[in-house]
Amino acid sequence: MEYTDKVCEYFRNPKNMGRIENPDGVSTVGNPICGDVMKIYIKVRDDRIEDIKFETFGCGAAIATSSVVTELAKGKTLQEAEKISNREVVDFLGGLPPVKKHCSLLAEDGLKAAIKNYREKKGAK
Amino acid sequence: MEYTDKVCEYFRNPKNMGRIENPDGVSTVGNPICGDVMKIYIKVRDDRIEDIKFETFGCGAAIATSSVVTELAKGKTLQEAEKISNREVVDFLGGLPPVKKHCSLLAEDGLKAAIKNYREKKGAK
Amino acid sequence: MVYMDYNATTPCDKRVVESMLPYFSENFANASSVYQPARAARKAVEEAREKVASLAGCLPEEIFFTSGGTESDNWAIVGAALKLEARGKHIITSRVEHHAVINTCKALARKGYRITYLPVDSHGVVDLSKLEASIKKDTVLVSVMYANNEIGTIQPVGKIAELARSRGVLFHTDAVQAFGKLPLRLDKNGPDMASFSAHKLYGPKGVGALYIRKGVSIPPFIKGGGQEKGRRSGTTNVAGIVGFGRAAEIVAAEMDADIERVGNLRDILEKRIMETIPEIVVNGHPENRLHNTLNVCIRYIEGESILMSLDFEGICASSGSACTSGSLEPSHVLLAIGLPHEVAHGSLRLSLGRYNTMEDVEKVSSVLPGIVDRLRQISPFWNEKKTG
Amino acid sequence: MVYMDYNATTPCDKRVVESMLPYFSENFANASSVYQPARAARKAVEEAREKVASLAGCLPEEIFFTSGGTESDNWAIVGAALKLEARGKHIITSRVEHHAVINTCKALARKGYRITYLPVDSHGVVDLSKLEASIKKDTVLVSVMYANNEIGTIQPVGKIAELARSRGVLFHTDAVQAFGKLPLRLDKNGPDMASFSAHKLYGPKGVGALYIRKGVSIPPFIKGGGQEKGRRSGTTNVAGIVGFGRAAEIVAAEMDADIERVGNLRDILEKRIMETIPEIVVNGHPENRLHNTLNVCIRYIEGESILMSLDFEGICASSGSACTSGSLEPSHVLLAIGLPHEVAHGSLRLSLGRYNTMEDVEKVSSVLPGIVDRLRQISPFWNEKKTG
Ligand SMILES: Cc1ncc(COP(=O)(O)O)c(C=O)c1O
Ligand SMILES: Cc1ncc(COP(=O)(O)O)c(C=O)c1O
Ligand code: FES
Ligand code: FES
Repeated sequence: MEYTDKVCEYFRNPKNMGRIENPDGVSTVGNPICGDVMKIYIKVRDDRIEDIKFETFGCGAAIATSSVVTELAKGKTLQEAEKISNREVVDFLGGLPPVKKHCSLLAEDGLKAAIKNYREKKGAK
Repeated sequence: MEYTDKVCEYFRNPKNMGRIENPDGVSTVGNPICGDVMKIYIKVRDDRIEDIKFETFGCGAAIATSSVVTELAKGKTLQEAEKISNREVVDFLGGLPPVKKHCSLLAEDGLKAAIKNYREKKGAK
Repeated sequence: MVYMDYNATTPCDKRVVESMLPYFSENFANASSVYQPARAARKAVEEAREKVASLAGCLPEEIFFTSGGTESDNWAIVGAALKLEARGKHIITSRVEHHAVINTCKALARKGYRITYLPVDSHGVVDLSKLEASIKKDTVLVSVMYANNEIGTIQPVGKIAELARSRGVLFHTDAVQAFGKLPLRLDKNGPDMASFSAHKLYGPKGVGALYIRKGVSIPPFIKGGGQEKGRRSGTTNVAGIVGFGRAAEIVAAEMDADIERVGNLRDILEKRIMETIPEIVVNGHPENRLHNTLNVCIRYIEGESILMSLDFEGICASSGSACTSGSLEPSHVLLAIGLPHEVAHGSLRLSLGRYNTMEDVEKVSSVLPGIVDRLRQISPFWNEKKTG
Repeated sequence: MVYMDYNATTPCDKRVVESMLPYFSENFANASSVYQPARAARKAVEEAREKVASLAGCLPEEIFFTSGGTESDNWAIVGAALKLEARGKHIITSRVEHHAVINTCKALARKGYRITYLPVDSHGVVDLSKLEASIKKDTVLVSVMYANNEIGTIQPVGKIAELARSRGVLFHTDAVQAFGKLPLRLDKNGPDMASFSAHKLYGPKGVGALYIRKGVSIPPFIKGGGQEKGRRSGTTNVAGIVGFGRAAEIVAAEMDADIERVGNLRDILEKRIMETIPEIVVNGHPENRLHNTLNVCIRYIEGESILMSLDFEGICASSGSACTSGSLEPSHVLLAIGLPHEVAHGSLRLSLGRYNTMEDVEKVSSVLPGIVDRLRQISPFWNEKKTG
């Protein structure tokens, strides 16, 4: 199992970690394969992700991909952000070892679930 | 499989090898276990083994024990010589490796068969 | 670099390498050949056998060299099963065994064997009364490890041997972690078979042994030219075996001092970590535990991310066992002692050895709290807990 | 000392030992661990895999490291049998295989398998039409060696592969003697599996490999921590594997020159011996024979006594194969090529290699006639023959 330098870099210095108080959307997703967990918080303004933060209990890849997905999403419209795939995240990191491919799903799922949560909340209002 | 120094010595410098022309007794015995073959020739005078020689097709132990058995027998009376056991030959050589124990049987059998042959010839006369 | 993963493997002692060197290019003969140089190789192998036997407290003729602990485990279990096929197809093992034992049992299960995996208590000790109750008419083998590689718990091997013997069942113990760390005395009151591996005691990788008690016989596992008295074929790995012998000899001479010194370092490390890091539990038996092993669960964070962080600081440690570090499952050992999935996931094994110093202990105990802190800060569980 | 037993084993090339040294005490990490030093070990292993694959003419991912040729043979045969159990229980092999193959087949025979031992002609070549006729509905595996260790005969492996493939039967070849002595190209037209051993090509003992063609899969033989992509468990023998890789690399670079030089020495030796010793026959195929192997039967005298006599002169040679030199049976290979028992008993194998010189050839060819003479003088058969 070898991580790329990029994965190590993002693991060591992840961006956007932590919480957002009173987020517009929030999600908690668990990885069905390993049981690791990720939370995503978003702040939305004009259909655009103004701020995004994550908390992750998971392996090195989970932390790195959490960081990357939040960076990719920040500033994007919700429609654009929803299109971010785990593939894109993996490519950004220069690949993941085969046994670690599933880790990137957490990132994709977490972001999508946070957006969904935002829409539901908004719809409910 | 380790031979003692004594086995090596007797293998390198065996005594009493060769044939006796017009022997008083002669034998050819084959080892039932490995198929090796030994021939013993004896010259008898006054019921005593005056001369003895061997030819052996066989392993190092077979050659060494051939030499030893002939040396032990030489000068002995037939009754004494008949009592020489393979045990005695093995002890004389300081032992034989387990897989090589059977080789010494060739020597005992060969000597006994040669004496028997002498007795039969004499009886027939 | 600070290496604290001695249960995964150990560096070869330089004296071991020294002892092996003549057997690569000079005394290289095939030990089964008839000429003089082969006799020298044979002699070296037999001397190594004596040294290994002496450390195991058994007879040299009870030691059969293999390619490592894994092969030894496979051989003992498959061999016993084959030998006693006619008597029954039930094998008893435990829930905390090494995968070399577990996966061999699983393969037998696919061939119709019934396997009982004994539960263990929260310290990792097998339940003797469950063992006793599990032995049935068709039971042919009990295989319980001597000491656990992850948490260091030492099993009551003597009692298991007694029980197995009284019921006429063979007993194998995976002693790979015990050999070289505990004084062993394998005799007629002990197990019938025991697995060893050289690379756990400063010997080379790819060499091990199976102790088979005099009077016990199992069919060979690797078949061929009839080496090792017909019990384990394959051209004798002379250099490797010589290294194993030398390693055993050194351990025998230095074991007491090593246990004292390394045990002391481990205790200091344990104390410091427990004092500085909250929400942390030590796994394994409080007393009956390998002197060098410290296994902790650091709650709310995950193992691999701890290891990676330590690695960035030049510290080598493990989480679960080395061979499954590519795996995603939390350690089966930690689950067996009753830890919940997410706690087991945060395990860290620090296993010390011959070359560790007080400095190493200081480095690890000074670096670890910061790492834990940082990872907890991004952990949803930790943050939830803090905010209630 | 004159060493002419390279088919039994070879000395480690000094460059091989050099390459291994850093992996004992410095880069000693367990290749399955997650930290940086383990990555270095892993890289070294993967480089070795590439070198071995390159010499075998196959892909790196088709190479699985084992503890030697014997284990590889056991694995291939048991693995194929297990995998195809449901399809049938018939295995075809030959009468001239190494005991690693023969004894594995015999063990399967005790478990209900039917084994066909193909006969060979007087040169030791298997009978292809018999092979074809032997393949039945329940045949699951053909295992025929690439080159024979005793007489050097090279089998028509390409044709066997074609035949096996056309009938949907797996084909394993014991290539232990071929690997490093013949240029191999293992591809989709060749065997499905092939066994190698490092110590036959100036690498260390206790390391080998099984080539398993892409697309073919057999269950693991040694089970445990899941090393070698789950196919061969046991802590990776990093130093040994690195040595194997280096050995393969050196052979690849020097093979052509070696075949030329060593082949030439062998030819001179053969010529001299044939000229000076009467009543002697060369065994093996006149052309399709390993360039380094000379196997002769010296009539009227026995093998061990020749070896002992050579040993006293400091010459290392063998009779039959090394692993059976404690045995009393004449070589099964020589019996299979049709030699009578007492002729087979007088066999001598001189196998040459990298470090042999013209001087060695001169020494052996000058010493051997005297030895033969002396032993014949005490041979009853020789004397009978002479006197008629
Ligand atoms: C308890 C235990 N058993 C078996 C093994 C396997 O030994 P080896 O790596 O020598 O195959 C190990 C270590 O890897 C171990 O810790
Ligand atoms: C043809 C052949 N197969 C298998 C083997 C066994 O290989 P190893 O000694 O590495 O187990 C040998 C040599 O010993 C051999 O010559
Ligand atoms: S292993 Fe769980 S997310 Fe990577
Ligand atoms: S092996 Fe035949 S007599 Fe020794």
